Amino acid sequence: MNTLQARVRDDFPFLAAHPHRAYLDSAATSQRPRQVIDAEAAFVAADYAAVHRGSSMATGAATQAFEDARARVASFVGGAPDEIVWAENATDAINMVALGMSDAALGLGCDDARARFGLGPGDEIVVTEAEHHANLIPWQRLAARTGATLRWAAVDDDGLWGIDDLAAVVTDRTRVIAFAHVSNVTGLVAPVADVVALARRVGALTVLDACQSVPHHPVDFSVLGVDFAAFSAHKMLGPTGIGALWGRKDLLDLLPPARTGGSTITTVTMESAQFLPAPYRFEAGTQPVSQAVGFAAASDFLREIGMPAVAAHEHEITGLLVDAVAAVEGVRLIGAALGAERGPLVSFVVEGVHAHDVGQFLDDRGVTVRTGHHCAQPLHRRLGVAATTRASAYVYTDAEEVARFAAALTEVRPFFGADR
Amino acid sequence: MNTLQARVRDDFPFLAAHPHRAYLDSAATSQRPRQVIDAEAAFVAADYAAVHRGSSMATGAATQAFEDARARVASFVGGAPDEIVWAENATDAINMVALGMSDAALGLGCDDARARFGLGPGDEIVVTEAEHHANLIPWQRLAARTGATLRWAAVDDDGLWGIDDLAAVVTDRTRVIAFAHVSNVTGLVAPVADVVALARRVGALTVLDACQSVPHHPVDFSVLGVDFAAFSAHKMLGPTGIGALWGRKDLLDLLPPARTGGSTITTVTMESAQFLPAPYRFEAGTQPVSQAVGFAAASDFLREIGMPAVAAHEHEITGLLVDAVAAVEGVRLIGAALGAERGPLVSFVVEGVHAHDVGQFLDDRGVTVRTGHHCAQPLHRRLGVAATTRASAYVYTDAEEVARFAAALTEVRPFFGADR
Amino acid sequence: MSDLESLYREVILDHSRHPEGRGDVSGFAVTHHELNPSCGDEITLGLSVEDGVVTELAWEGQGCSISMASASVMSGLLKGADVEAARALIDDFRTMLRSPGVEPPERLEDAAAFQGVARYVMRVKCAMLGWVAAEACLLRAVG
Amino acid sequence: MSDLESLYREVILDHSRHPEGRGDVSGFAVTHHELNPSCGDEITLGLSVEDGVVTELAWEGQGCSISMASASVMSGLLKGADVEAARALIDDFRTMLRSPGVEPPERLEDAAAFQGVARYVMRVKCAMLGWVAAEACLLRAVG
Ligand SMILES: Cc1ncc(COP(=O)(O)O)c(C=O)c1O
Ligand SMILES: Cc1ncc(COP(=O)(O)O)c(C=O)c1O
Repeated sequence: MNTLQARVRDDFPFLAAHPHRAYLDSAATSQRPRQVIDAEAAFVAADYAAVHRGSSMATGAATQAFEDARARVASFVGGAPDEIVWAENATDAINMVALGMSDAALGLGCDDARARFGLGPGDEIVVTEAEHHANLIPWQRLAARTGATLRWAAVDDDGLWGIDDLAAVVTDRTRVIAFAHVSNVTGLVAPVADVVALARRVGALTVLDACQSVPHHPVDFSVLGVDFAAFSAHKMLGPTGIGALWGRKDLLDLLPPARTGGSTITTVTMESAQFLPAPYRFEAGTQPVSQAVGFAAASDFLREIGMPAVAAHEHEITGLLVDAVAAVEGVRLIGAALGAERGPLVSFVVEGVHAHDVGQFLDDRGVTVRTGHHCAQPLHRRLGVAATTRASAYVYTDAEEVARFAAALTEVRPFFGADR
Repeated sequence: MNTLQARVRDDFPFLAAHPHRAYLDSAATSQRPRQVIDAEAAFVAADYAAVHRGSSMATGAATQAFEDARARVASFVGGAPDEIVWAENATDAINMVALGMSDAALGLGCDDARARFGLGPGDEIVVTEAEHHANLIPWQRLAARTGATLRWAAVDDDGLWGIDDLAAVVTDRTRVIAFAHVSNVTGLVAPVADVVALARRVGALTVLDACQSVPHHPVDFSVLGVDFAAFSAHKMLGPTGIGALWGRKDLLDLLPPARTGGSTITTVTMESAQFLPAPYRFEAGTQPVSQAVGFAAASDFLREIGMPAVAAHEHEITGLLVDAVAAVEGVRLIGAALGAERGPLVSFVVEGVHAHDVGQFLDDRGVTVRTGHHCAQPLHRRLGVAATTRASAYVYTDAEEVARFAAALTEVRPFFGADR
Repeated sequence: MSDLESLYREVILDHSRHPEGRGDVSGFAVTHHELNPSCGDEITLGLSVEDGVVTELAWEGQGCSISMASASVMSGLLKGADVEAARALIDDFRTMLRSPGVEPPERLEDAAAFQGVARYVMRVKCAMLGWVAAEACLLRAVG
Repeated sequence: MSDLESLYREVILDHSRHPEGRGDVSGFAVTHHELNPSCGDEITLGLSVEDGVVTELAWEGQGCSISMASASVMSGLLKGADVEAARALIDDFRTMLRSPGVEPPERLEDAAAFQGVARYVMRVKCAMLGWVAAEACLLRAVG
């Protein structure tokens, strides 16, 4: 464990540049190892050219690197290369599905697309009250565009939900169920198999927000049985500017592309355009080519460590984080019932001290955490707080960093006089 | 001139890695100087963190770098920082406008948005027959979603159009005129001032595809008077994975965001979301943060050379390119009437030899060009060819490279026996 | 004084614990709601202007100690000030937050304690929250 | 032999200039249209199968010398072949294009001239265009 993490830490220039800082904000975004930075830089310096356009050798080499990157990222999540669509980020990937469904409803795809994806009044979209805005607002907008109704599984006082809460709102009119694999606030791991079974029973599509799962433990979408899934490179040691939509090939081929442009088409006249099969129908314009190379390097980096080893390390760190928060009087751990069986993060409320002040204090003590609503306002409203503080770990996080966090946390209430 | 370009060439690792190759495909995508690669790498190694989220010092530094990048790119095109929206690429930027207008028509924005942007049956969208698919298909889709009609200015036998061709299809029902500043096939420079005057007369919005102009000569959108404009970093020495939409602030604030998610909002309930003013309303999810830093470095690099100097250098090279093509018997230069008064590119047809074979031959001679329809199928159909070959230049292109191209071009028809 | 102590001066912590001016705003002719979307801090401020003087002022809200203390300190400063002076104080305060290391003018009194915020870009908005609301109210009240 | 000459063997250039099998496809029971969207090359191929033998074959299309010559060479090879043999040839051809440097089987005859294409990934699709169309037709004709 410690050998893993000691070996790993050396690979991160950011960690070396900030030796006295504990970076506990990987759930927001992760740092990039030199292998990722170097892979992208080497590609740019020697092999960069237009991709999938023209016939030159330069284009051939760049195209091969680009498609090879797709294959490596695909296999990292148990997918085939043509099941991976590049996106700007995970948010973009979820929007591709929601916006594509909007267009299907408007008849911009084929008849089959309308039948499969076209919602209308009376149809229902189901999410949970714990969703990140990225997996909530696109569905609100889809409902607004089509006249469908948005429903949601309620969470309990601690922000948690179970399959029964979801089953309570799923009906025969449910056409889509969109939910996070792992919550970025509570760390709750969703009962994916149960949700998929429920969805299949009513003929609903499943869309998995896999932002907080793919980086942290082995994930195979084809085994999970969901229909679509979204994740981001920057949360798994890769570059910003790229994410991915995974989808079942038959569904991807049917979904109309909302964003259109060059490289997505077969035949274009002034009147209309015919689109390529997936993934190309969705990849309009020049793609994040060097970022794809970096994304693949990040997945290779994780694969080399081994995702079971990553998960095991993080499980140990998560236990330390949970203990650190539980140890301080007047600090409320969100989703306490989960114990350490959660994504590698703890969100908490310090009684009498606003989250911003908590974050500022910890920052001054050399501990980077995240404060705010973490893009989950409805969940925070339900928890009765405007903001929480979150500490999150990754493969490079070590016990010493958690100890620094734990020590600093004990000082917060005294500093602000909240213990008096 | 030569001193400019000799000094500049040294900064490009790709050129150094391929000393015997003439890279004449910059209209598709440009190479990145080490200043851009290094700026991004330095940011990633030392300052990377979540942006606009939380309150830590790390976040503060990253946010400042990110917003500073926006300000530099904005000033490069005569805009204010809050008039620049980051996009995945220029295609994405154009889609933001077209998809936002679709949502406005459906009533997903406020009433003012519907009045300003909401098209319906009887309304007209005008483009030209020479558009890149990125500036055509999104408008076809907008028309399909709203019942509006797409009309277009016809080009002549050589692919060129003038203000009269546009005026012939603009009516009182015209709501949008979308056109390329510089054509990526013919190199035609659009009469922007005339188009803007025409649009204002009928109350239409103007959307400028500035992909091939911003990289090559001084451009100030506020002076041009258009309403929206799109451009990509990767065509102006910057990274892939980022482009920008410039827009008039009052219009951007009114346009509904089609892609939704975290960081775009003020208040979110389970039922609905309120959006921030521009640019943030459009920047859903984690942005291409390090790419923004690279984009700004690219604009600094060009600014330091000076865009008038860039344009002057390219004008000279363009003259050489035009001469090279005109000198070979049996080679048809597209848009010949423009002479050297064009974007720095030449597209041409070699009689009796398919463009792919031309490209392959030149590639073998160490000259990288682009072959195909260049994402402009309707224009090629109008020209009566399936594909053309295009050679394009940039600030690093030198006369020696053009000479190599010229020499190789004379050999094409003999090699394929097309001169017999 | 550590950075943290210069940010959280004792006077700030005091004001955040015992805020001045906090109260019902429903009776005011002019109110303004200001939200910091990145953190959810919000304030609703109401004020009355009579004969060019800010005669009454109250605010409701929730947020971090910086935003609450800042609204509190501001309440004391603006109440009773004439409109011109109030506007000048708001300008001074904003300038101070944008000028790390520059000594603020004396008339800012207790508000000078927020000087340390200038070094924390992400907190400047917190400190400005109430002041921006006051600025908006003044604009509404007197144009 | 330079790379370019190994790509554009004389036999390929000959076939592209004087293509075999080019002709009207409107009379065929089974036709297939194949497009290479990245370059616009396209071919429409028609063929007839009687008693397990490809009795007739013709194609229309436009494209680069590689795609046209390849369709031409293929026409000569497949016409008169039984369906099994035709399929085996298509497989052989595809395998050759995916295996740079590997000697192709003799039965590919003139089609072996396309060996050099394997080193040009962006041209493999060109060379395959007609063969993919033939494969689709065979599937339609005999299942
Ligand atoms: C005129 C024109 N418009 C739009 C585009 C699309 O740009 P991007 O691929 O960066 O989105 C291009 C480049 O391919 C172009 O040349
Ligand atoms: C659960 C969850 N969903 C979606 C997102 C959005 O990811 P991105 O910002 O990369 O689009 C995040 C991260 O912010 C997340 O944690």
